[in-house]
Amino acid sequence: MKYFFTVILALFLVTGFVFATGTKEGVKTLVYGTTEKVTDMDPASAYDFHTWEIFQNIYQGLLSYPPGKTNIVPGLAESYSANAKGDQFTFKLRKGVKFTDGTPFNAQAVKWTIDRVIALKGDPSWLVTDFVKSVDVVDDYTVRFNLKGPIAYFPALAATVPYFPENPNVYPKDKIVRNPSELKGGALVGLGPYKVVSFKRDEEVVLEANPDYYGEKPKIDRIVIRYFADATTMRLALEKGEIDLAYKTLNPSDIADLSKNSKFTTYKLSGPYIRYVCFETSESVFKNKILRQAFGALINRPEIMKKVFLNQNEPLYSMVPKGMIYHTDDFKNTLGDGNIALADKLLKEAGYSKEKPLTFDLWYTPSHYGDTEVDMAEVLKAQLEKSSMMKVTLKSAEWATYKQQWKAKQMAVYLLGWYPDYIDPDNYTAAFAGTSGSKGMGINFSDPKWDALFTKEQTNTDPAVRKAVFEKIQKMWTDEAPTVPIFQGNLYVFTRKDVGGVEIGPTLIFNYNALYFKK
Amino acid sequence: MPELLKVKNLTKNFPVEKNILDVLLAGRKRNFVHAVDNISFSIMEGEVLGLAGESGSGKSTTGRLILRLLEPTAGSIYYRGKNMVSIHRKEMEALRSKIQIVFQDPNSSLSPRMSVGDAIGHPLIIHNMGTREERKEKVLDLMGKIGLTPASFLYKKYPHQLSGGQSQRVVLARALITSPDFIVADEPIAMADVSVRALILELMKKLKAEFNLTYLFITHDLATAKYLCDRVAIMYLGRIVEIGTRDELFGNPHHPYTKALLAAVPVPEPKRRRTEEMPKGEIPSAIEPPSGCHFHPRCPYAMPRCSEAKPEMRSVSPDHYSACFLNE
Amino acid sequence: MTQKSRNIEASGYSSSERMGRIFGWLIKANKKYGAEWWILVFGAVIILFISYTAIFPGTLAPYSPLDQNTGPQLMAPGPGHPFGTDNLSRDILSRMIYGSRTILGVAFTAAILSSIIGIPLGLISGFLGGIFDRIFSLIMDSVYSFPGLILAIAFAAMLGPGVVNITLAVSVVYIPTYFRLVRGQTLTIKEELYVEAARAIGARRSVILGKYIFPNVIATVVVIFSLNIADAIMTEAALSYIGLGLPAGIPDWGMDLAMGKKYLPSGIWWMITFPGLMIMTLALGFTMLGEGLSEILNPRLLER
Amino acid sequence: MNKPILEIKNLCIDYPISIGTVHAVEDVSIILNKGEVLGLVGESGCGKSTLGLSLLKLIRPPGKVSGGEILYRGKDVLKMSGSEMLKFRGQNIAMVFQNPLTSLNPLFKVKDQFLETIHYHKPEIKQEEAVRMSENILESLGIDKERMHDYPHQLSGGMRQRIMIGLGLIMQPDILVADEPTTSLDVIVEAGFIDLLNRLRERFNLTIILITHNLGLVAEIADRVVVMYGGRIMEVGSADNIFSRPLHPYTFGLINCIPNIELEQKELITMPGNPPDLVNPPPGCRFAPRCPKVMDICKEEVPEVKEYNGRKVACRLY
Amino acid sequence: MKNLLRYIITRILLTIPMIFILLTLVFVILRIMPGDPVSAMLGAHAPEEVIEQKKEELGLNKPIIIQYINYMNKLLHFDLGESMIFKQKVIVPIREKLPATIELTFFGMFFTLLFGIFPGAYAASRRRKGRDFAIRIYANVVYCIPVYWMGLMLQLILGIWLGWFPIAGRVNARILVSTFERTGFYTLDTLLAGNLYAFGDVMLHLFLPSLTLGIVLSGIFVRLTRANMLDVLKSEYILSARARGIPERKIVYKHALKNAFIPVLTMLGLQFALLLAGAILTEMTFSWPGIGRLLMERIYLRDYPTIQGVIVVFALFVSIVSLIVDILYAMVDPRVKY
Repeated sequence: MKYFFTVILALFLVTGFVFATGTKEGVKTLVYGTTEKVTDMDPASAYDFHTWEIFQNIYQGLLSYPPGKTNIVPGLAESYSANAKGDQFTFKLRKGVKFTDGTPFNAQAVKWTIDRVIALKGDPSWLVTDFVKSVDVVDDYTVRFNLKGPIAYFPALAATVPYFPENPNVYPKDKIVRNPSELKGGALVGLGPYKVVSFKRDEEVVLEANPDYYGEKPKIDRIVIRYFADATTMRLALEKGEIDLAYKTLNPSDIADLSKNSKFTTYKLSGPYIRYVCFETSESVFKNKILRQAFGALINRPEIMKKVFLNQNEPLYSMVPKGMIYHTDDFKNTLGDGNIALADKLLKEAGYSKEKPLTFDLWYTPSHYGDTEVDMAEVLKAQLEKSSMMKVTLKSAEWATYKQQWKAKQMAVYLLGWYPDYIDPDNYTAAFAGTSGSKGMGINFSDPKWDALFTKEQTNTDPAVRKAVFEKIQKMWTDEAPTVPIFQGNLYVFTRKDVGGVEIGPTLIFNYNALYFKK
Repeated sequence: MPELLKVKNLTKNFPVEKNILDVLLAGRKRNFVHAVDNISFSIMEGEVLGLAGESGSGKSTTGRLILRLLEPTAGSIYYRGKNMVSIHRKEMEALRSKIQIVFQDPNSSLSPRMSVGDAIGHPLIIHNMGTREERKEKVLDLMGKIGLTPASFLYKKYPHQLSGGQSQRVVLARALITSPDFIVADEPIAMADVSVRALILELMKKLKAEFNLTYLFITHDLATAKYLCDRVAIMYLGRIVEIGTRDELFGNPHHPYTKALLAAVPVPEPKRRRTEEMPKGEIPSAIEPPSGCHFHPRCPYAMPRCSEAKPEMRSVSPDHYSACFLNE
Repeated sequence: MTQKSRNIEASGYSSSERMGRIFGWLIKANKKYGAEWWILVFGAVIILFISYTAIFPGTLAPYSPLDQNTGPQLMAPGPGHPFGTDNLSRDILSRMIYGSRTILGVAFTAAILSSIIGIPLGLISGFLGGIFDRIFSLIMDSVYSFPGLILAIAFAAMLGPGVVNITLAVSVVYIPTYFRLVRGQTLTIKEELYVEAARAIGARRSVILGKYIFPNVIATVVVIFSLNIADAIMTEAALSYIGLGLPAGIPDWGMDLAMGKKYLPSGIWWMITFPGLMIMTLALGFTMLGEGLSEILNPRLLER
Repeated sequence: MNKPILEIKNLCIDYPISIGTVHAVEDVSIILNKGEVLGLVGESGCGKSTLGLSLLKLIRPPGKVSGGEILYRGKDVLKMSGSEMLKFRGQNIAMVFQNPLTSLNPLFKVKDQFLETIHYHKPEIKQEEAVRMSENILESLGIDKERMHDYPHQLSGGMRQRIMIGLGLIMQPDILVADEPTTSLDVIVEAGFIDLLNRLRERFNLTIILITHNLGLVAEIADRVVVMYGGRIMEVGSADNIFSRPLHPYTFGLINCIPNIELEQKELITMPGNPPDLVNPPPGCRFAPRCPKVMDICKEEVPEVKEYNGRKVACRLY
Repeated sequence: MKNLLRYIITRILLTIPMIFILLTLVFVILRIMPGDPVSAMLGAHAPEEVIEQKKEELGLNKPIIIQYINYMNKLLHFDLGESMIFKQKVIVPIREKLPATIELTFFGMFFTLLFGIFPGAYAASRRRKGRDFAIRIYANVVYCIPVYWMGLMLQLILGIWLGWFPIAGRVNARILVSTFERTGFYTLDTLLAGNLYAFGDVMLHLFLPSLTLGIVLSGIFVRLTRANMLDVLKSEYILSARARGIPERKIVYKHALKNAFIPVLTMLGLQFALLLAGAILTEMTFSWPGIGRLLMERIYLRDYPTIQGVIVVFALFVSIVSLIVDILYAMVDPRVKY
């Protein structure tokens, strides 16, 4: 038995040190670390940023965005045209493009793909089904989309992942694919610059340059996406040189440390992601808008940014994020930051006092929004209790429970976050204060006057009219305060100094073929 | 002398546990340890009956069966003509004020967390005898009689504070407190030190006279049996092989096993050499006892028929019975 | 000596005399039990001290555990902040002091809860035997042989964070521990000669259970109770550590440890060192108390 | 008279415990001659087992010899070095313990335990030779040599006790110390065992120290008897003398307090009281508090072991 | 041999009720738990009818008892069902993650025995001396160290400050798992693939987590081995071995340790559950992609079938280990009959 122990101990020490410090692999590879997860490896089903990012690199849209830009350029379509009414779009396809197995890329393939998306009813299928009535094959290299109505921004939709043409001989028609191994041929190859050569869920995805790509060959032959279980591990891997690039999502302390490290290049991206407080406005104590205002007045956004996020995110004073059209800073002007005097006044008005404080539970969800959520809740509690007329108890629930609870009106105040479905102020406002959207969010705010304004903004295409409406809505928001904005998120990318070509624009599309090693 | 206790065809089998697979495969057919195998005897009032044998002969089981601490598999036990096997448990519990048992190990037959007074007095509480003061008085009185002195000092002691002899006295006192007329003494001196044995034996003799007791005295030591008993029964592997009055049994042993036992008893008399040949081997397992006469594999006088048929009890002389074919 | 005169004497002690007496008693006990005695005393001292901080945190803590303005963020241990500050500039020492209240309360209550369910069940199951015993033992053994923490996790996830909920989750896990121990002891004691002797004097089953078996079982339970609190402390902290314990706003060692984990790569050692040390020390207190007690009360118990 | 093989001189053994020191053996001197069987008799706690263990320097800590010497053929056992001691145990003195059920390592076959013993004493002996030696000794003990391949649990109690003897005798020691060898055996097996001991004694020219509380056993086999009480020797004498004319009141009590199957006794001799507390022993004769013939001086001064009519006794009556 | 087979079958039969009871318990806990997989997976504002439809699809709107019977029925056919969140068989992620956990627990057990048995035996042979006392203190302290804290401290000291060992994951991010992976046991796979560099790296990654687990659990074994050794050393066969002149070292390490090891072995089977619980915490601390992490993730998502699947696997794991332990036991101890 002693021998057994000795042998294994020797294994640890000898092999561990001798071999691990010995040779190194020779192949030049870019290793990209992330804490995200791949969902379904199927454009008809995946609906998250990271999986879309991979698809954007192994597939091509009919139209696409150049790296870092927001203008739409031709992709697999050489050109497109719309009819006069704007409800028919015709795409002229690039000729001579072939899928790896020799299947030609043509109009039939485009129609097959769109039909499949419609039939499978995956999560992102609404991006197709809400707009597209049917697809016609005009000839081998011409395809026509018949829309349900005129949609001016259809080219932007056509650049999204569900519209990416797939190889009809590879994807099964009637089944959503989760892993590449379920595909015919077992490999995930599209018409994009990269192909997936190996896929191991939650461990690694290996991409290699696609030799059949019609465009410019990528500068890096092989990209390994390495999945980390937590930010800390990823940070250490970056520091130890195990990965070349880290993107999404690091902890504030890691971001702060890495930004100071001269070995790395830091990219700061302003994201469309916002965080805010929701109130249940129909039944809870917060149906009184004065209390909501008081709550809003007590929040000290710069302090939260400083303490919890080390100033890596921006304070937000409107539900419409900064940098987006029609944004105004109304909350800053009316309720302010940490405005204890105002809050006390409002609370007194509502009949509260030091002896009879407003007592309520503030809900948060501890893991859905990352490790900082607990800190934010703690800081919020402290800020709220700066008014002697408030007594806050923190309560938390996991995401699945959280959602049930807001539906059941069990939470009076709770913290939420928002990634937009589409980049428009409408998606940041009507979704919370419009009667139907508000109900889904558990806010249960309903006001015909507001609903009328939302309808006006949604149907009118005149920018001046929309501007006026949105400015009015943002002003009204500070009065009714169905939600109170807190901050707007930034994203950080860290690379080793020798990596270049990180170009990520407001669309958050990350084109790997722009990456290169400086030499 | 009237008959106090009569045991008739008493049998006790203990099932041997089987594992689940065997139960599933072979059903619930079980093996048994045949601890007591169809024995009969009776005890007269005021008599001391000795039950002797090697360990594993079933003598202690017999003692427990008489108090129904174990439920007999078959047979009947009559106490003053009443069959104790068929009466209800409650009734049996009540009857235990009249029939008592003293175990081999006095230390473990006392709860470590009950004081001497409580332990001795507890049977009175159970059988609802007397008031609190009366009970205490009775306990102290009995403690005095039994030599647990100073009684009021020992009353509050706990078992671990007592010496071996004192513990055994406490056990005796507990057995006697409800004034029983029959006591099963299960090797009461086996664990005691040599010098204490005599004290307890003498005490038992004294108490017998004083309280008009009847004993079933279980022992492995024939010398003690000879000293104390009026009649003696010898057990081997669950069966009684020989029973008779003291003088008969020791003076004229009949069964080869009895003879061997007697010969094996060491005597404090130097250089007395054994002439008798000792039986071969050791007592076999009671799960599958030998066929016929259980003793035949070890018996120096074994005949072919001994392994075939079970010898019946037969009279050797008046008041002396033996189960051996040599008898015929 | 009569009872009365002893009382008069006892009340006549001056405090220093009494201290002397206590000290003398300690020395005497040390002579009698040796090292085990000091293990017990050491454990008891830890427990007493931490209990004191739990009951009167205000007398020792320099700050409120929730105060976010005690100094700079992530300050290393130094003057004013012997244990440093955390990322929200809260004083870690104060959080440790107030946190003891949470963990002690939860662990103690959980241990009591599981014992008041497990002990009677084990006692009755072991004593009655038969099919009732078989079913109960099967259930309890199944649960026992399974990693308790996983069950606690399942329960904690079901109930959601909160002091009461976590207490319930922890207590459920330890019911089988008591059940098995008490059942085992009951089975052993049931076979003791003195129980047979009790039957022989005509005692009913309820009397045997109450007067002969229970008092002898309970002695072993004391030891297990102490060891069990140590286990419960670690389970509570583990649940908090993986985020299933308490909501924010209640100082809790396990949660502080989890918070500190994020700062590990930045080398912020004080955020993980102190909460862990506290958990360990408290658990050690109860373990040592338990071990000391077991060696003194029942030397064979731990050698299962 | 030839030179004694073993001589114990003024041996004292103490056990320090938490509440004081137990004087387990006090001032004991015994002479053992080659070829004789010495019975060491006393009740439990009289120090007889401790004395037996001390002959092999096997007293469990914290017990220790606090005085006196044990001379084996003139050499002091207590001063032997570790390796000398290892040789001494087994080659010169063997010991057999009370409980045959627990005296054999349950995880090793009988054969392995024999071979191991031989190996550590005589590494030069080859395996086959060692096996043969073991078989021989087993046969002389009346055990089938096939039993060599059994584990201890497969053997009966009597057989295990014989194997213990075999293990003790395999290196052909001069002295066999048997500590209560038959207490856990049944009467018939016990009788067989005693017969065996008598045969072995003649065959191997053994010197035996039989430690027991059973006077019957001693009477059957011993040449000389030492009676101990409370850690001290009360009386030493030939078996005949001790049993027919005991001098010491304790010896007399011991012989007559148990029923004798050969006699018709009306009443047994009883010795009231308890064995002495060895931490705080009575100042005088250990037996004084229980002695029927006690005198005042007995309670004050410890009596010396004196010669009396060619016998030795520690009592002031003589 | 036939007896052994019978014994194994018996043991497996005995495992069935245990798994059944645990599953029932977990099933009930999960169903009365607030939150459900549908709310967890659908977007923040999925319409009510979609939720209902999804529930219908997954059979969540049926009475619990029907869901239970359906599940048990599947299980009887060795089918763990399909995840409710991800459209895949439950067995798939379990098969992917289980090897990591097994590797961790195996090496953890190795360290447990290394740091448990030898110090325990040594302490017993030096009873009541300074070193005995020191080892006993070690056992007590180590027993009370929360495994996750031990992990964090080792990470901090050996990983961050000294930089000797990697502190998370199973292998360097630069080494492509796909180049060697076959069984999922990386130590084995790297050797099979002949990639010694990767093997070394895997061993390095394995070192801290398994050391953590091993040290923390060794406390119990020190205590147990010591107590058993003390018992054994007191036994008459040790005394008689001494009386036969067998050297002390042989007595301690051959005669006594082998006997003392038997109860330790039994304890190992019992303590394996503890090892698994520790493994979960270690997995959380060291970002170790085992089934413990899987369980935690899926509990948040309320993925009922996967949670149940993991529980079944854990229970099987425990039973298999205790079976192995029992077989070993029978090999060591000739007295045991099947």
